[in-house]
Amino acid sequence: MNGWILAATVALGTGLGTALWGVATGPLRRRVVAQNMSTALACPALLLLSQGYARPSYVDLALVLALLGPVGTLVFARLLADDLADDPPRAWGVTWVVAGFGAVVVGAVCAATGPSPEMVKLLVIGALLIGGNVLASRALSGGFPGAGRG
Amino acid sequence: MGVLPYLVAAWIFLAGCYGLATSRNLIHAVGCLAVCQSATYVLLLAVGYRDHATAPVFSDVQPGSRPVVDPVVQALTLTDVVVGATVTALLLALVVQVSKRHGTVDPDALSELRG
Amino acid sequence: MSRRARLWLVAVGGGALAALLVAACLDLPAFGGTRHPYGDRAVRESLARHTANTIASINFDQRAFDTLGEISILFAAVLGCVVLLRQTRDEHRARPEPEPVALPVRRYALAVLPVALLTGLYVIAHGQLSPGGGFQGGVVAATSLHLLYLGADYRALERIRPVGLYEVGDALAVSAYLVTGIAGLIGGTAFLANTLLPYGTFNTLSSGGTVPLLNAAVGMEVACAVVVLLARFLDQAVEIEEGK
Amino acid sequence: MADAVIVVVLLLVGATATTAVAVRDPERQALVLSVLGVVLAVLFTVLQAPDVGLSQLAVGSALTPLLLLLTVRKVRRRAQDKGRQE
Repeated sequence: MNGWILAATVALGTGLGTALWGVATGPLRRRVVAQNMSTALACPALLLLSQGYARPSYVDLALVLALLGPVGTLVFARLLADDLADDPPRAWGVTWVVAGFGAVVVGAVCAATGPSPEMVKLLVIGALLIGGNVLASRALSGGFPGAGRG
Repeated sequence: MGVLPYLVAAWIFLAGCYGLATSRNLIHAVGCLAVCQSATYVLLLAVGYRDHATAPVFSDVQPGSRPVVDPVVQALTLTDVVVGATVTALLLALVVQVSKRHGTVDPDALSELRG
Repeated sequence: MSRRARLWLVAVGGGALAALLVAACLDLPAFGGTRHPYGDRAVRESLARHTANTIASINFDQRAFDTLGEISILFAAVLGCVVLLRQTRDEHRARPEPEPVALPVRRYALAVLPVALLTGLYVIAHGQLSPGGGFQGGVVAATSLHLLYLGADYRALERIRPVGLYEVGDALAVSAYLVTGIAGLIGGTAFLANTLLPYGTFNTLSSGGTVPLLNAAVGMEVACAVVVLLARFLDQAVEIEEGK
Repeated sequence: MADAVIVVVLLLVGATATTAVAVRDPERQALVLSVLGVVLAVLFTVLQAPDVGLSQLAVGSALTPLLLLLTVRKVRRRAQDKGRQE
């Protein structure tokens, strides 16, 4: 076991553990935020694992998750808009903390990779991950203002 | 370690079965079936795992340089994940039909309707 | 059966099943063992046919017949959904009103859609090299189209998604898979045997003989199937209403 | 020690699956199932099956929740229509 995998283990154990707790209990607004956090945390963890196993091809998983994770959250934001409209989630603190974690991980993995085509891919993943995550939080807190009609 | 992954797979399967049997909503029951399906994935991949091995995908490693895990079970699981999702969709379509015909998705209420 | 009786039945049956499962688990070869005879042979065979991704080689070459079974299940499931979710006589269509979407969400959806579509195609195209393939890439590509529903509105999705075309595409892809199989038969070997095309250079896009062809056919089938499925569900959830 | 990550993720999968069964409301269950999809994908990655992980991500993160929620919406809309007619 190397440092990358250790970091991934800690991130998964604490981060996803907390996300699971959040998604299992509490009001709906907390659950959707926890769901969004779970994808936003798993994506950096996949990058760490890819680096830890020395397999650049595993990065594709992180790419797909960075793309589809926010799409999944948009699904909930759109179809649960009626329920969320009365009691919108406000969780910008958590969002920025998780986004910062993603940025740190992407930076570290980029530094370990060095300038190469792979690094460009990593930067794209980083941009998609952070942009998608922040946008998904925005969509949850009133992204569909006409809720209740469609 | 030894048998932990197998026991986790058995646990997931039994939990899913319990949910199926006690469900009060057919949509929830379909979700429980998806949980049961995931137990089979965990079991198959656990059977194929080899310690300190890597994936048998040779686009970025030299063949023979590292031990690899069993690809056969992975191929089985891979197709089933996607096909399982469409079967879930079929079951959900059935639930929509049931709700149209009987106006409820509670299995207990359904059996009262019939009997 | 009353609820209580059923719970008892589940408890007894589940208990027995749990005991059997645990007994079976204790007898399985220990997790992480080194003996994988099938796996070793599959890897050797895949390398002999210049396919870098062994899993793609198993799915589309060594066990291609099994995959034919899988895509038939997929096809049948989609067919079942189309039949079950059709519009019945006592229902009518109501045009859904366009739903207002916050500007950043709309911009994000429209910007990410092409990226996701491209990623889906990339995952399909690299199936025989790196992790990925028709099954995964097809789902990614089909899901990405529905960003239009999520981020813009339902009518925009309808404009770029003539469902009939995708139904034809689904059937065509299954036929393409069959035709590739029969071509092997005509070529003098066996159904779906990977002997027609040269194996090519290891670890390039055109390596693996018929593997890329079958992979592309499956990718197209899965993508069309998911689009058709979601179209039916969206129809039911958004458009179709009860009564005349 | 090298297996610590596998043990951690396995326990997460077990816990998430149990939660997915225990949460009875279909909408909230869809949220847990989406988390289960992601956790399973991570498990498949640490079991060195990236192909399967990719498959699970593609299906579990967006497709299954979308199907479940559309069904919930349809069933609920029917119930509302009925209520209005009566």
